[in-house]
Amino acid sequence: MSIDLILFLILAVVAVATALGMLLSKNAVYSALFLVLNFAAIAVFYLLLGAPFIAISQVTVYAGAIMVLFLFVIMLLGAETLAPSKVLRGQGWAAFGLAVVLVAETVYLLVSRHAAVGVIARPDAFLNTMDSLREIGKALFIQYLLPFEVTSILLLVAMVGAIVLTRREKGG
Amino acid sequence: MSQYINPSDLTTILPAIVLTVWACALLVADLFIPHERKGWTAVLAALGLVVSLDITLIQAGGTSTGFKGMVTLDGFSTFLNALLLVSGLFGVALAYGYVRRMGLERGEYYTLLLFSVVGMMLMVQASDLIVVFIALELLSIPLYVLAALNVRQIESEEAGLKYFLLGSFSTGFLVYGIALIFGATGSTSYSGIVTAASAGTSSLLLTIGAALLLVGFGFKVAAVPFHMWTPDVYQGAPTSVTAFMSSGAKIAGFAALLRVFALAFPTLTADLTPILAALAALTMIGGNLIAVSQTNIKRLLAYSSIAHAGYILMAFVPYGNPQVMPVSVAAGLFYLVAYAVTNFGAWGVVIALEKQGGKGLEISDYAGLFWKNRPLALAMTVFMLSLIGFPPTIGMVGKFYLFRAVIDGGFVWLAIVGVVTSLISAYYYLRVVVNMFMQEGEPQTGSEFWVNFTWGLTALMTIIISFVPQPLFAWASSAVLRLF
Amino acid sequence: MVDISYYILLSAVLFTIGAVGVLVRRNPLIIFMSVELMLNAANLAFVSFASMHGSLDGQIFVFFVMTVAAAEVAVGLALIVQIFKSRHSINVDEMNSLKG
Amino acid sequence: MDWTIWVEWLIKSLFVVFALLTGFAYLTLYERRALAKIQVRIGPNRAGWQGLLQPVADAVKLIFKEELTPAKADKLVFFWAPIITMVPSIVIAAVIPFGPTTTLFGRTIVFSVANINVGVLFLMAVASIAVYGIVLAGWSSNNKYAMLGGLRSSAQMISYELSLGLGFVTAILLGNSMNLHDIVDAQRNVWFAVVQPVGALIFMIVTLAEVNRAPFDMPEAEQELTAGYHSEYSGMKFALFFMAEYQKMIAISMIAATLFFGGYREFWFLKDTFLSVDAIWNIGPWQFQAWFLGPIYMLLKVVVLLFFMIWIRATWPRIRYDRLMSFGWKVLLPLSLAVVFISAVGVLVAQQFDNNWYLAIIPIFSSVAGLVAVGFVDQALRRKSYASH
Repeated sequence: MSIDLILFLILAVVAVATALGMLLSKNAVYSALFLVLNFAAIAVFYLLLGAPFIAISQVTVYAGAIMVLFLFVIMLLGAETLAPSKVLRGQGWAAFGLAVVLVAETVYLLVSRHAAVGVIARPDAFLNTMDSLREIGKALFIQYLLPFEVTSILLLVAMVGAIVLTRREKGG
Repeated sequence: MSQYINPSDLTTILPAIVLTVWACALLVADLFIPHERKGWTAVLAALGLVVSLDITLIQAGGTSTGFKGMVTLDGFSTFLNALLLVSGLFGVALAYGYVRRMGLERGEYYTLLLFSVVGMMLMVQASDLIVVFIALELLSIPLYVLAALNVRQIESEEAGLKYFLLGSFSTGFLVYGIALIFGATGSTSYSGIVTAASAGTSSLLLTIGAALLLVGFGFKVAAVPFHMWTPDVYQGAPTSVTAFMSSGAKIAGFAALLRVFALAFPTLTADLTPILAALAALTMIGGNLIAVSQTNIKRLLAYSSIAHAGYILMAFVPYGNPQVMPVSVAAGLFYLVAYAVTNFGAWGVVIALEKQGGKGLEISDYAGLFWKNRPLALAMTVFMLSLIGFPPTIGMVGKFYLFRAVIDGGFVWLAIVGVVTSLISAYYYLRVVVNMFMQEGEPQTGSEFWVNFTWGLTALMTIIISFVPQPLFAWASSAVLRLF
Repeated sequence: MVDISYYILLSAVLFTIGAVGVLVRRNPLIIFMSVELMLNAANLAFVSFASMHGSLDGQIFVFFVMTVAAAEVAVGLALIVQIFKSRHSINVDEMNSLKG
Repeated sequence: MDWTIWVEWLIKSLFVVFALLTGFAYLTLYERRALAKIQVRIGPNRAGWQGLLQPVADAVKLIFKEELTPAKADKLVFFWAPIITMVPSIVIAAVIPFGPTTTLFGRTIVFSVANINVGVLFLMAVASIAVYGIVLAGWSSNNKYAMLGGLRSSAQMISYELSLGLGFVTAILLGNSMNLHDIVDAQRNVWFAVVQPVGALIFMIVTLAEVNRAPFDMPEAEQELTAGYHSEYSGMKFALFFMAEYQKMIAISMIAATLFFGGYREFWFLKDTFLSVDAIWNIGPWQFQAWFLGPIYMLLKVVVLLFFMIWIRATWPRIRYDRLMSFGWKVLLPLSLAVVFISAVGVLVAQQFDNNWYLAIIPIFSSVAGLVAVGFVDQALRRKSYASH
């Protein structure tokens, strides 16, 4: 076993354990915190995969903004503990079936594609990837200009939507 | 030629760009429109839609790709963009009086609606999965907000939340599907996918990816078994929103699905055709059977819209057969028009009868409508017949084309399922008609010009197009041919 | 040197946990978090595949998914806050003003 | 990777941690003495000469104080919250360069713990997770005041993070790099605070809000919230919050110095003299670069910036919370956007004409934008409707 593999396995265990922790926690605050840890673990995976920009964006956007908002709303509403989970209308069985199918699929995927997929080249100096950062910038403004611009409209719409929902019209 | 942006990029999606700019300007202009005169916002929004529709029609016949192959302008997109813009106009017309009557009047209603239409148009024109994904979000997020707009009614807020949660759940499937497709082919553009797929590499990943994509879209177009959210959301949302989203979101979803499957996955026919056939059959059976027991007109129409998703899905089933496919896609497009027209008409009638606080929505509230308001009752009858597929209505013509295409493709059993479920559906649609004619009752009807206009116009269209369907079908066929 | 399929397997497991979370939990906040987990699993798959193909496109897609997730969170949390303000309960089970 | 690189990392990390810890200790003394002078008092001067041993006395007191944990508190989170607050305040200093790249003992030494090329993004990431500690402390205490403090701080920090990020963007644009070493080197001739004075000013205002210092110290406003998020903390756990606050002050001053005030580089009037960090000194048989001046210049700049923070605390009243939020969203954010836009245009024009004098349009136009913003605030305050929504 190489060091990389050991590192991967440790992080993978952390990622799965925190995901399960999120799923099983009774307290929504704990769920959110587990999810933050999970995102952090995934950010480390991004580093290992040679994507430092994505890794840092992951921390900034998910851990730094999205999950803080979640925590904020949970605390604001006092929604830490809601009534224990009740399984509705066979959704539990649906979930179980889905889980079995997806896991079977992935195992099959793993076994069948094991030969075909490549081994990741070790991202030697992931600390020195200014070039890739420039490449990402260029890609965003040349190849992916349209999605980039549409995303800005999307953010505008989300902002308008959130304000429309939470702010009542005067006298309305 | 600049490496960043060219005039041809802009003209490819010109109608969408114009509408976006218009919506942004409207957002600002709305601030200066006093609260009592929000009708002006509606008028301005409608004007924007008309301008965009104009440009779309002027561009008809042109083909181009833009933004490094991210979007395509072709007959297919022109046809559907025109349909979407007309749907937007109907959406504004139905909302105009309704939102004021229900006390929901806010300028942002129309702005959000315009942004949603922009998302739909981009989705129709997308030729890269990344654009499909973002356009899907752009069309969905305004709809989540609009569905929850009625803060006085808890049903509306819950509808918004349910729609949102299920919608983002389906987005998860969509994104994972795109990830797997990207893994299998190294590309997210349709041309890249099909190039890699015909080189014959790793079709399993691609198949799973396509299936997950189908799940994601299945939620959006409300196909059984991904339909659970539909009745609640359609019932809870303000009716004008429901009318718009039941047509617009469905058209855009099916359009993107058609383009993706026809252009990107022609190599996966063997794997996907049975799934699609099963999905279509399940959706028709499920939607129609549950609709039988409904007593609320909004829920009834919700299940009816699920069932119609099944009929439209039939158009996808023979997509791998190059001979039948153009006809079946044309039939699908025609049916989308038929569905949109009929659907807006039916919801228009619902709006005409709806009262404050969710009253006037039971089927029993329609009792005796014929004796009270004959034109309205006759229009509703036309729409119900069209939804059944009974002559002389556009629904009948649409079903005829669809069944013919499916039989040509060799799926006779599916056509039989379609006919049988249509017969089942006759039971509950006719119950509404019987109620209007045979029962005693004192229904209260509102009379707003634009609502009357909508149901009147759609009723006329439903009948007239059924007598002369050829031009429309020819247009749909030409649209499809240019897809390739 | 870790085989790329391990990463895909991990992302599939995370995706499954997220999907199960959506189906079994009733607290909309946790359902929503599960959706975020699903999106993250997809992102992990994207970055792995990008590194396998040696292209940046996968990373770009992740960038877009993150932005979209942020937009969704803004609207979703606004919806939840709004419902809570008018109901003081956000349990999906108790949402019985609409029949299932 | 040979073992010496580990030694180098170890030394540099120890240096940074040591600098922050002693810096914290003496910053408390510095603040108390400076506040006292401003308020015409004497301040702590008993422990040691001029009170220099005061921090030691404080530390001993805090260590031996009893630690209380509220009965209904969430024990686990309550325990971890101070630590979560503390760690980012140290980690954020890891990418800050405190000397020029030089050759020592035959190796090229880079004077920052981690010379990463996405350094600015790293700052952003760490700054954005710093809020967790405070929020969790507020929540886990099971105390309404603490909770409100936590909520306030999260809303405040998220809101001001936007302008903070735009401040980073300004520096990135002017420095044409995300590497902090490059940004500092780009200020060889002129500080970015001169090129973009409004950007620097916004950045400094925003950093005050980010570290919850007066006049933005809402989360612990004592008249309203007792002590805010750390109401229930005592002893060593409280000390950790205290440390985190002062370390954040130091770190954020270092960042401001790096991004806008030339970082470790000499003052402009010392350029090309023997006091420049690039100068080569010849003392007897030895010839070496004056790299050690870098940390000294850095220290000087940080001390001055810290003095401004203390000065503001001594003289400004606390802003009302709703005004704080509207100031962040309605004034600072649009102004930062304008500043970023103006900077981008200026850089582009300078590049097009290949003449750096065109950069002069940046301070001119951004000053105009700043004055317009001040005018709007003034108008709003006159109408007394500033806070109304």
